[in-house]
Amino acid sequence: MKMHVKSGKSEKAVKIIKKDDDLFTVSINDKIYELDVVKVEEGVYSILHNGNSINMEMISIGRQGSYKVNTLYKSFDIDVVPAINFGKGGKSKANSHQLIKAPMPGRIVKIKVKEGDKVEEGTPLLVLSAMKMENELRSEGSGVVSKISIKEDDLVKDLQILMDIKEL
Amino acid sequence: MKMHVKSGKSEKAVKIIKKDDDLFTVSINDKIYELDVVKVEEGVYSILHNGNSINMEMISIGRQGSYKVNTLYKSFDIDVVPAINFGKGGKSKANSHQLIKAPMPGRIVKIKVKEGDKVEEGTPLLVLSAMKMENELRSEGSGVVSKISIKEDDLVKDLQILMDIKEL
Amino acid sequence: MIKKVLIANRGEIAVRIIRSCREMGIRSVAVYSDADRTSMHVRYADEAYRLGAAPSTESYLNIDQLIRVAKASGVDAIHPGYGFLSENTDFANRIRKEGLIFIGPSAEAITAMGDKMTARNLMKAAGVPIVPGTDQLPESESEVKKLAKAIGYPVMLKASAGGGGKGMRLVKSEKELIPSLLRAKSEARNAFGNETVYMEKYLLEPHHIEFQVLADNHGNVIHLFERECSVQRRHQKVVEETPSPFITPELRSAMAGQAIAAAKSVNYSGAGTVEFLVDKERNFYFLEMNTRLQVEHPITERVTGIDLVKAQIKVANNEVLSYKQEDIKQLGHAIEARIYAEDPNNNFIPSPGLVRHISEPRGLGVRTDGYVYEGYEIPVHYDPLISKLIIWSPTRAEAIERMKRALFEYKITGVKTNIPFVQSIMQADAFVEGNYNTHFIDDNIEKLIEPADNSDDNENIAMIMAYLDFQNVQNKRMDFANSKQVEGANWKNIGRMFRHNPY
Amino acid sequence: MIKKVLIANRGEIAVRIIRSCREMGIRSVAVYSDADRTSMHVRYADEAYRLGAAPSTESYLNIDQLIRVAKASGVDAIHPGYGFLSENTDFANRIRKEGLIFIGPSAEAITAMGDKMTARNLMKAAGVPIVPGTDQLPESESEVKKLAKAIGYPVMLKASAGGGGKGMRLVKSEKELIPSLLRAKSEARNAFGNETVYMEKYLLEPHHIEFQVLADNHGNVIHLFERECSVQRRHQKVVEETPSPFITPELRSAMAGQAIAAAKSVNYSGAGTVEFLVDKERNFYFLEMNTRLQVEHPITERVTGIDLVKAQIKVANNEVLSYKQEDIKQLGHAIEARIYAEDPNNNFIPSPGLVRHISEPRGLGVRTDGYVYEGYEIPVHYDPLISKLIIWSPTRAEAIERMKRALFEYKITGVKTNIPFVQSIMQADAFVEGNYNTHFIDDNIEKLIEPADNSDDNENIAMIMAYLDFQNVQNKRMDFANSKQVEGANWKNIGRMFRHNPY
Repeated sequence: MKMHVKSGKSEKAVKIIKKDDDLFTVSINDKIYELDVVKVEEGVYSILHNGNSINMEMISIGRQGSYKVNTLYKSFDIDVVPAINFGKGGKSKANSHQLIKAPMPGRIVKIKVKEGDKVEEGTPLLVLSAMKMENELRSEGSGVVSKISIKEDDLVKDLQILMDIKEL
Repeated sequence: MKMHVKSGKSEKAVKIIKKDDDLFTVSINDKIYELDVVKVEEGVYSILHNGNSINMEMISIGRQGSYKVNTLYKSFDIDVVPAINFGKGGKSKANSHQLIKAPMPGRIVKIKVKEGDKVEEGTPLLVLSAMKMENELRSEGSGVVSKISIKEDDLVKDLQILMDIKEL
Repeated sequence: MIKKVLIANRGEIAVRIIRSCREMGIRSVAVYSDADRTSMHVRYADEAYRLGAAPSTESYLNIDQLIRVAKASGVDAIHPGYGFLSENTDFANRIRKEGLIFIGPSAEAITAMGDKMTARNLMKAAGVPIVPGTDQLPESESEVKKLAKAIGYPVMLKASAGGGGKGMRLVKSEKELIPSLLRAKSEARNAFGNETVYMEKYLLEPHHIEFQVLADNHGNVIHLFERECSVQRRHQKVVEETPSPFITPELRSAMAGQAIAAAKSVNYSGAGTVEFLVDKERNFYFLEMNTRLQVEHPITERVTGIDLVKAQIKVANNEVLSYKQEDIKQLGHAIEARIYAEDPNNNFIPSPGLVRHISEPRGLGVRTDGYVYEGYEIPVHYDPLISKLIIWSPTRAEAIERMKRALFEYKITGVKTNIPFVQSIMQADAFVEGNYNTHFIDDNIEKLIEPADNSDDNENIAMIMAYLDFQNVQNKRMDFANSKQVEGANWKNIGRMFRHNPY
Repeated sequence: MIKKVLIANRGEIAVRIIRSCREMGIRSVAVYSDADRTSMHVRYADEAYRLGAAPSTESYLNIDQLIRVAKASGVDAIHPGYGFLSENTDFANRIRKEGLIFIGPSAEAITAMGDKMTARNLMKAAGVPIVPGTDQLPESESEVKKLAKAIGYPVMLKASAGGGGKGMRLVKSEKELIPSLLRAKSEARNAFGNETVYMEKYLLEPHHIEFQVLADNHGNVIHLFERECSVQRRHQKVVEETPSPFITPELRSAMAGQAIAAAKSVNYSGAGTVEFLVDKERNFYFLEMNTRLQVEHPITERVTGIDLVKAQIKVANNEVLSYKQEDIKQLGHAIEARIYAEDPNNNFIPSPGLVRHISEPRGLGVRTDGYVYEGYEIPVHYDPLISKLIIWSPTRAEAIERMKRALFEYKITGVKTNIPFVQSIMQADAFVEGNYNTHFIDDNIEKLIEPADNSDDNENIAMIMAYLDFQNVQNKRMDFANSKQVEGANWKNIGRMFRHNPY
């Protein structure tokens, strides 16, 4: 299956042209790279490109094909996607939901709404605390709280879904 | 199945009496230990025993149930064995073989015998080199070289079997 | 003689204190909350005992439980570290009442320095300069206005019992004064149960410069020079250095003298820090005294060679200071960067979680004091400080280059850290020139959080790597994934990817 | 001005040199053999190029290939590190012929110091004391006997081209003399193609003490004090310290003067080391000069504050030394322990292989210079030195305590190391008292390799742990095994074993 790779807003076609032991010849769109790639630690690769020594740490996040790639001072959020999606880009908006996700891991200090409540843009939904810092999460639009997936004092993970708000 | 544990020459019966989350009550022969055990890193355990904080690194070697356990300045070679073996101890000596094993990982510099050769106690068998240090391995008894499993310039692992000498 | 110490703390400072205990042959007792059973201080101590549930109030702030563990484990002394109960008078008193040694100053010194107005008045009496300002503000609004006018705008309103910025208000003109005063009083009442508010001159382009002092129980007080702590974000220090690039030898000597006077005024004992504000004309004013070990104490250790934790323990043993002022030299230059688990690109929100991979910087002139390790889950309950990187070199310029090199080597994945942010600080002109004050981060925030330039190549290669890894997983070529766990892995296969060509 | 350097080496020294390059803004080029593609110096350098197959002769000793890479990558200079080609005259000459800078002394200085008898004669001429002995031995056996008698038994026979103990023979009495001479000559002929042998007095209870010198191309030569290197096993140094606990200030000053004289006699340039033997009466004799960076250079860096690699590069840039002799101070005490991958309990056989887990010591006064990491496979082809642990403290006694603390923290599993052996050295009376000579390890070997006392409890608990782990595997309760790999592992489950009770 032909695959594309997305980094932020850019989406490119990647193809392996040749592989000789550790040496990969790869095209990305029209550009060709010769890379000497070895895995040196769990999730850490050493790459030589035209002699330049590059280290990349790859963290697989969530679904298969989603990566955070760290290199010198910079990190990229990268998705490998089937080529058939090429050009489509944006997310499906068929159902108008607002999913409230945790911006950081933490503890739910206070839930300020209950299921069935109507909310407006800016309505405080809950307070999340981590490492002595409190964060109030507010609704980004108006709607009805259709589901609350957490309760007070729960520990939540980064990006965990906390509430679902059905937009009206 | 009842299991025993061997460390060097000592062999003891181990039994878990109680387990409450991380807290294990275990008997070893007649002695009883209450241990708070958590795994903190791959192969590394933190153990609290009467408040004493003990760190143990466990390396599984070769067959299941064989461990090297490192603790402060000391390391133990430990085998978990079925209780049925209790008391037997020594190795089976039915076939009189002398297995020549590599005492360290390294490169085979020279093989000084060939299959079929008769050897005496002290006959040089091969030279193994690692890290600029050369080691000559000699026969510990007399016999016939029945199998040579390596060739010159081979890289060998620690404890890899290099030769088999059939004792006469 | 202290033979066994309980460390009433966690994280890097607990580990750091245990290190000095170990070097002194003193047995260490760690305590832990339920969130910290796997924490490094528990693993590193000689003994470790549970305190209670994860919230600090049930564990590290639980005085009864701490005393119970101290008694049961038979320690002679308790070291409070910083934060938690380190400046709590009740804790210090209780420890002494139980016949144990509190490694720190007297409860009276803690109390005196804990209340800002009390401390101001003490300093005034001792002849230590304080920021021009008032005593408790009068009820009369016109009186307050008159006082503000005399000081000159802008002025700061501060709660006497204050801390953490609560009950503080900056007032720029007379029309803001009374509304701000009312809000400050209300905040102070709510936060501290005490609405006492006073007024100070607001200093322009101030530097935060502090002096380390060390005093024994026999009347000897020395200083160990200053620390420049003006690289702050929301009153939280990020980078500290010594010597300060801002102060002159004359100013250093004058400030050091006042720091010692401040310590003597409360019969101080042990290690303490006298904080000053220095304005752009190099006038200096007493800000507060921290009656405990400071987070940034390692830069002082590096330029003086003195182990401050050992010094604290010796004082607690009632020993006479083993050095005189003239023995203390400030050699070379030290810089500390605090490494926080936080996301500088997302408003610095905390980033607790699982540490997947960590490589620490090493080599000449590099010290790290941290506590996290690979596989450790940084809890959500406590401070985001995970490590301190301390650099030394004969010169400031070389120390900055070394810091950049060390930050280049420092890799932590799994959680976000401020390492790239500190790297930006080291490249900022104002910092490199040593020409910065407490507004430095705010004034330069956009440049500091902007990611470093990267070639297209790096992004392309990152994309290719994601693709290769994805293909590899899809093709179930997992032969390299567990190389660490495989006993006697093949020589050649280690670190080799795609040994069996999946294409 | 040097802008780009090729490091013709591997392992910890390559990483250490790159660190200084990075701090100076110099681009670094690593080279590697097939066994070293995943080695740290390759990962850490800015650029990296393959040399050839694993054996040194095809890679790190391959001058043509090194020059080819140097030209192709466009470097200005080559740093040879230590070992490999660092004292090879041909290499130094070739580099200069190609218009590149060799970071080291002139080829003439290397040659002069490379031949032991030439060096002896040079030193004699320069007035530097040498061990009483002869020139090339005469053919006549009776003449040789007469010479030995004049020197006094025991005597040492040494090959002029010697190294690594080859062609050396200790002779205790006249009847051993001629047979030993014949064997020494034969060994020298076979090893070096040169059977020239000379004779030296054998010193009693000698100390190996060396002086670091630093010279520029403008006639300035300074010394950076001594290193006491008497803790040796088979002529391989294990622990080094500075200052030496053995020498007096007067002796130090006299030896330093002779070290500078030795360097001047060959117009030395760059960093070099003059090695002396000092007998029990504190007579000292020139042993040899190493015309390169020494493994143990970090202890000198720590007590003087000077980065020796940077100093080498500056000299190679033709700069004038930036410090005078009187600027150099020896502050506090530094000790280095060499960490080898070897098995002290099994005749110190090398222990290459896969590094499974590593925890490095940290904190105040601790530096490590290593190159291995978790998952790295230490190759069989090169030196077993994997790290150097360098400790500093104001006093020797505290430095020993700190070293013990750091060794306690230092954990490497997968390969065997001499960490417990070094720990024993730190506890040996003779070492603690600073009362030891080059026989120290041999004289104390049984005590040193005896494992530390351990309670029965530790063995019992180790047995229990093996049992628990085994049960866990048997019951396929692997839910905790991959906690690192699992995204968003459950808070509470991290580090928890047997979450589902298998009993």
